[in-house]
Amino acid sequence: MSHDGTMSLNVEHAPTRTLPSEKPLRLLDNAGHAVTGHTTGGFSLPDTETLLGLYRKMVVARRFDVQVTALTKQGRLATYPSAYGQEACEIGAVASLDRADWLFPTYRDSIALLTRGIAPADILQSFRGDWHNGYDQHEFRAAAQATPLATQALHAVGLAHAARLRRDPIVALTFLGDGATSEGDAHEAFNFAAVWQTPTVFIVQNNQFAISVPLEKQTRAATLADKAVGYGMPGFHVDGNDVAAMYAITHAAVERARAGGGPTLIEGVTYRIEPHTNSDDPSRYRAARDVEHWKRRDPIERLEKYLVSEGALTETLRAEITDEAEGLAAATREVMTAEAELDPLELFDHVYARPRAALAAQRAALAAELAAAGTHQEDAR
Amino acid sequence: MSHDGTMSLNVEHAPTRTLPSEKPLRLLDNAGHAVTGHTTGGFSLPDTETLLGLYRKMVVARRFDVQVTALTKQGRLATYPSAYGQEACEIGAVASLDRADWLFPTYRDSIALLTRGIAPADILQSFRGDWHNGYDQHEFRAAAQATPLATQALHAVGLAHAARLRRDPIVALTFLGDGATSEGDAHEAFNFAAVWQTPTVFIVQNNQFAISVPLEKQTRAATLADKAVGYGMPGFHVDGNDVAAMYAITHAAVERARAGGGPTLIEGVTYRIEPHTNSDDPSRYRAARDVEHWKRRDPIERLEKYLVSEGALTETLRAEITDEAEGLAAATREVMTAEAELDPLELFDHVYARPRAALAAQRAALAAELAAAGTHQEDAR
Amino acid sequence: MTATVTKDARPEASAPTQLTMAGALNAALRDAMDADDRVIVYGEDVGPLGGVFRITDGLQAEFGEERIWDSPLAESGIIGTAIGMAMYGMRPVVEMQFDAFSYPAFEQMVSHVAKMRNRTKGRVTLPMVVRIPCAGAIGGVEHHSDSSESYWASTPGLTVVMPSNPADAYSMLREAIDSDDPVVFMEPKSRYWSKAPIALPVTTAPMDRAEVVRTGDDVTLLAYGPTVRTALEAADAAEHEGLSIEVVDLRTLSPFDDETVGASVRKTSRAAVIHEAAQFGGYGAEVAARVTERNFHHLAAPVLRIAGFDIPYPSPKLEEHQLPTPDRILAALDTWEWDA
Amino acid sequence: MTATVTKDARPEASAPTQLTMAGALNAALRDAMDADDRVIVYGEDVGPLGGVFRITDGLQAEFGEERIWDSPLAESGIIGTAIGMAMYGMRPVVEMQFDAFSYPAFEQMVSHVAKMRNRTKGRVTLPMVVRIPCAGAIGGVEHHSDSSESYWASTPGLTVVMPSNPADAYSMLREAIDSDDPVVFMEPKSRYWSKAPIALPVTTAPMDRAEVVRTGDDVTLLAYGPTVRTALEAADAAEHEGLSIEVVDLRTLSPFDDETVGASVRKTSRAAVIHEAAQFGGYGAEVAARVTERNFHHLAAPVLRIAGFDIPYPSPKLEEHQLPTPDRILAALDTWEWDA
Ligand SMILES: Cc1ncc(C[n+]2csc(CCOP(=O)(O)OP(=O)(O)O)c2C)c(N)n1
Ligand SMILES: Cc1ncc(C[n+]2csc(CCOP(=O)(O)OP(=O)(O)O)c2C)c(N)n1
Ligand SMILES: [Mg+2]
Ligand SMILES: [Mg+2]
Repeated sequence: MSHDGTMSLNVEHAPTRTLPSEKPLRLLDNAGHAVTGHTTGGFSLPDTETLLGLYRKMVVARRFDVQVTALTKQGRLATYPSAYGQEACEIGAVASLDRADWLFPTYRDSIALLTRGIAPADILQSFRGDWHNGYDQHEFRAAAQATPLATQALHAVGLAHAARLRRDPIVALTFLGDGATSEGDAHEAFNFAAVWQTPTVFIVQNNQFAISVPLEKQTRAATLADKAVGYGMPGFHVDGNDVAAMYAITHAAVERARAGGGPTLIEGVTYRIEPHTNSDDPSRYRAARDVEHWKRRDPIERLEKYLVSEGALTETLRAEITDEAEGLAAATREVMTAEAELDPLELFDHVYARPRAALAAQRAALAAELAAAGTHQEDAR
Repeated sequence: MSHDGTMSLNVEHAPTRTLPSEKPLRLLDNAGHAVTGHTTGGFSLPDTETLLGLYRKMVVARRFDVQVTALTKQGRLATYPSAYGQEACEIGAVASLDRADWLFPTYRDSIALLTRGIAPADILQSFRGDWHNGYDQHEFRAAAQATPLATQALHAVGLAHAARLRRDPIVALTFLGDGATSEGDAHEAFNFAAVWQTPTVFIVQNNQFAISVPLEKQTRAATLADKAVGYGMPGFHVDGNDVAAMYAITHAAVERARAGGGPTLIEGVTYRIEPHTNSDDPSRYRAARDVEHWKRRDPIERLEKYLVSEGALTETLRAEITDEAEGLAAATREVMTAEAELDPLELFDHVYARPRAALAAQRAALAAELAAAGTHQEDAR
Repeated sequence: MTATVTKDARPEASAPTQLTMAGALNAALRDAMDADDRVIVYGEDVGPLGGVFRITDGLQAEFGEERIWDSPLAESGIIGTAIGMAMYGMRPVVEMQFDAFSYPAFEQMVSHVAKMRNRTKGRVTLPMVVRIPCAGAIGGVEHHSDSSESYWASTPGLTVVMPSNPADAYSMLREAIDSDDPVVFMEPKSRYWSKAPIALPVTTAPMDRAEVVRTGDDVTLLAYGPTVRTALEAADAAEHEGLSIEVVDLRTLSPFDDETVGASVRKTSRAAVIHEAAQFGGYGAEVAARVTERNFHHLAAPVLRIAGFDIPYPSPKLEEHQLPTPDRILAALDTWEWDA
Repeated sequence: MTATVTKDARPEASAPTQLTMAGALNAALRDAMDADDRVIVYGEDVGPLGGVFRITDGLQAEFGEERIWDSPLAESGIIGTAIGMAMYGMRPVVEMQFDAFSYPAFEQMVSHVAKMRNRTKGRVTLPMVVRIPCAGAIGGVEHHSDSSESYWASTPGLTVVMPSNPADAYSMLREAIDSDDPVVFMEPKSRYWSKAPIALPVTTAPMDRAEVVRTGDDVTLLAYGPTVRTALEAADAAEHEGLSIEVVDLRTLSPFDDETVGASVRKTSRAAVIHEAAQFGGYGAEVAARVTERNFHHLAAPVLRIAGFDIPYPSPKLEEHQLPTPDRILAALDTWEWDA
């Protein structure tokens, strides 16, 4: 927004033309010490209250993720792509959004949706196999978890542009994997956002793998953030296991976007600790010691060390957070253990807004089939 | 190739991580003076003989282009996308290839095909409406002129990679328009080439327009060459009306690629003087004075001034070149005025390598129809 | 989202004037933009140029660059961003320049546009229109004359329409823009310059109805888009030979109007479907299959398909051989006793 | 281009062993790579992982990274580069991970793969194979169970095959790789783990022939890929009820084997086509249309289509309702007297 609070659609900046720092920006090092100097990129450590809030969210998210992975192994879900180890990216990014801002997540980003306030059962409806999307996108301002890679980035750009045309000061943030940056749609999204100067923030979660394919088979760029300059937008190369940096930098990008300053590309360098999904076998393509290496760079432990050293994370608080996390895990177990009631006839009800005779006939045929099999009440309609 | 002449598939360079010069590189300025200093990018002016050769090719190409535009206005062609004013890009790039190298052109690049030695009638077969592609791609190592934008760039990458796998030291060069860089396929081509380190040279002819859409609605990047760094490949921002620069820089990129050094992105800044095609109406979207401005930056005149000032372009030589150009124009008029003989039944003959009964039946049906109409000899088969 | 202006009333009807289909489409866009400020238009060259077929002529001058603008040159980008705009509450009307240039957007169309409403149990609808100047017969060079309708029509979740005349073009485009479902709006290029007298705004039959555009007793010709005129010409010619042909303009390819078509076919007991696209797997296959399923015992002969050959669309000088012509239709009708 | 090694002889036949379709495909790739060093394999996760369905298991270890490798994650890139490789003289065999993830490559498939040979009057052929693990019934979440065959089959220039059993999987993949035409090779995921005793290398009927896999007198079921087993199960069950069902495995969707199918239909005078894909505009429409065109007067009833509903593919817990089952086939046969 300009000084008088109105948003201009014709912000004319000189295009950004610098390369991101080759060393990932960070505000907390792996030992939990605040960092100074140029690796901060000029960003400053969020205040302790903010960090405590992020810590709480990360702990809760981690517990949720672990719980869902366990439920998946027990066969309660068809699949679950875990974000274990990526909590700093997920939470740091999503916590920087306002309630009215939009999130465009992928299948990997269930914990971002959790942080956004969506109920576990609704997030997991698709992975449980009940229906393709289970939450109210408009209520939570969160799009369906996208499976076709990079496609959602364009939706985020379109929505952001529509908002801008309406002088509605919201921002759309989207997650992309390192692998997804190779898709044509990622390119088109970056370009449309930059040309139209839409309020969009792209978070590339570089977790080093696209299923089995490592980063070096995906790009030859020094950093994925290097792509930004080719679109004339700012790019940041960030330590994705440092939630302080992820939050500070995303927050700055979000507010810049909100003010009419256009899109930003942020690469968070992190690691996918778990298999791609439960049906993956990482032993075929990576060494267990690489995983161990990254486990020693755990984003939650890092922040915890800092908060403990600052005296901010008391035992009481820790217990409270554990309680919250365990409560959520228990609730998740409960809802995911109960079978959802599904009505097969609903398969026909949402395909079109305008009813179709041929579809009504097919619906009736299924209803008759179900009635004959005695598995369904004959439909009243 | 490495020192002993064998090509290694695992050339390990540090990824290139510098931005191209924001000022386009040039070796000759608009007045035809040799340039010194950092705008040369360290490249040196080709020798006079080379420049004379380029001059000859440009003059001939221009004459051809003008002739074809005239024939199109007379209705001899269905359409013709002119490259008037882009001769430095077209010829500078394509002249740097060896006979065994491959060219992947677009609809805009007829004069590059001419320079490659293909007969006018064969180049123009598609624009005349006779058949979709009229030359022997393998003989001339030139792919069909691509219409679906940016798609051919991937073909160039694939072919180059295949050659590399065979230790065949050839290079594939492809042209792209400024508009085409927005397509997902451009991105995927750049990325595959960089990751696989294929011997591919991408020439982006930035002629400022995609039909009616000006560059600033296509990208917010400072230069299109800025995209290269996001793929970890070298990018060059070049004065596309300076054939000396286009030739020198493309030649260096071609030889680097041949030696196993991977792909290069070269942006030639030029201007589309003519309408997009004969059916376009540029008065709707650009001012005549912009065209005039660029006409005063004519690539042929620039080189001519230099060659005359060097005493290299004698009147005899000029006359000889004019003769050659006029001869070609006359020959082009002649072949394009004669109607080609087309056999409608050939429509069925090349769809599949393996014959299909259903298609044979359709062929027979058309043959019968033609016979009934008396327009075709009953087919003997 | 801030309030939007939606004018309820359509502009008052004018006196009939000769209007081309291109003109009717242009008027429909203008009136729709005027009536509802959520309607936005973008694509390649739709701004100052007015589109390569001039369908958006003058609209940018009238509505400004925030309502209609040139996007970067990327079709997946156009469809993908339109999805986001529709999610926000806009009613984007985007243009794909030719059938073949919609293919880069295929994933966005099939995996998102078609599926969004179902995926979200109707919580997210996508009121968007994808305009595609379609089919051939304009002497276009390679890739400019594809017929893509079967790709869209066979994708559940999409509504696919193709007007054949200026009045339908106007009315159906207005209806498509007003629809809460995403609509693939196919415009037969070769008919852009065909004229008819219309008083705007005109409202024709609803988008999901086929129409009997000529009555007859002996045969039903099922046509859509460019082949409606061809069918009518064939019917006129056949009349001289004593053959009475009924012509049905399908208008909407998905959904299919089984009722109107069935009634006609049961009356004539013979049907032929006519399209430019290649026969194999073309839209005519669905027409033939469902007409037969529903009316088998009324049919005196199999449903005939008069369609393009199973080859890539030919170059301009050869395209006449690929296109269904009145002669070809009449010849096919002549030899209808197959395989007896 | 430098000389290539093409071994003429296929490996010697082994004793029959139980082989899954996945195993047969893996063996076919191995043998093809062994026989001809122009055969190269790439795609997403085909290297060390061996593909998400393990079809390329062990091949990178055996042939090295210059023969089989993981590409960047971009399907248009995969198909587009394969075109270039085929132009050079390679025989690329590339994998699209699921039907829906081939859609980003749609333009390369339709505008280039399908058209290259025709465009160049046969001077440039594209001997490439696009493998697509296809269809549903494996409990896959959204976008993992599409049936894309009608998109490819309706595109002139493509050859589209779908084996239903391990022996055909081996033989047809070898044939597809040897073919000078580009082949879309669709692998029914739900049948990957079905077994049969085979002695490799096995050569079954050529790629363009359908096969009668069960003889019967009363009805012909036309099935392909995953529905062949379903049809056979239905036939077994029907036998108890005194209904004699003939099952034809279409094997190749484009071209269609009119001869084999016609002979069967003329014998039984009734035919039903069975597929997972939505009915409207599905491949069954072409089957029904052409079988009817060619055999109208032999048919006692319209060709029946037993197919998915016209909806996006359901979520795992509801997919059973979308799939044709033996029960649904039998029920449909029971109520065959329509519209009399
Ligand atoms: C267009 C498309 N192609 C392929 C796939 C199959 N697939 C699902 S996830 C995945 C890897 C994605 O890697 P990345 O983008 O790095 O995200 P991550 O899973 O690591 O979070 C692939 C290939 C897909 N979902 N969409
Ligand atoms: C995929 C695709 N979309 C749209 C078109 C239609 N089209 C043909 S040329 C053109 C403009 C291309 O501009 P640019 O890439 O700058 O090349 P130039 O014509 O200026 O040489 C457009 C939009 C196309 N050929 N292919
Ligand atoms: Mg990843
Ligand atoms: Mg251009």
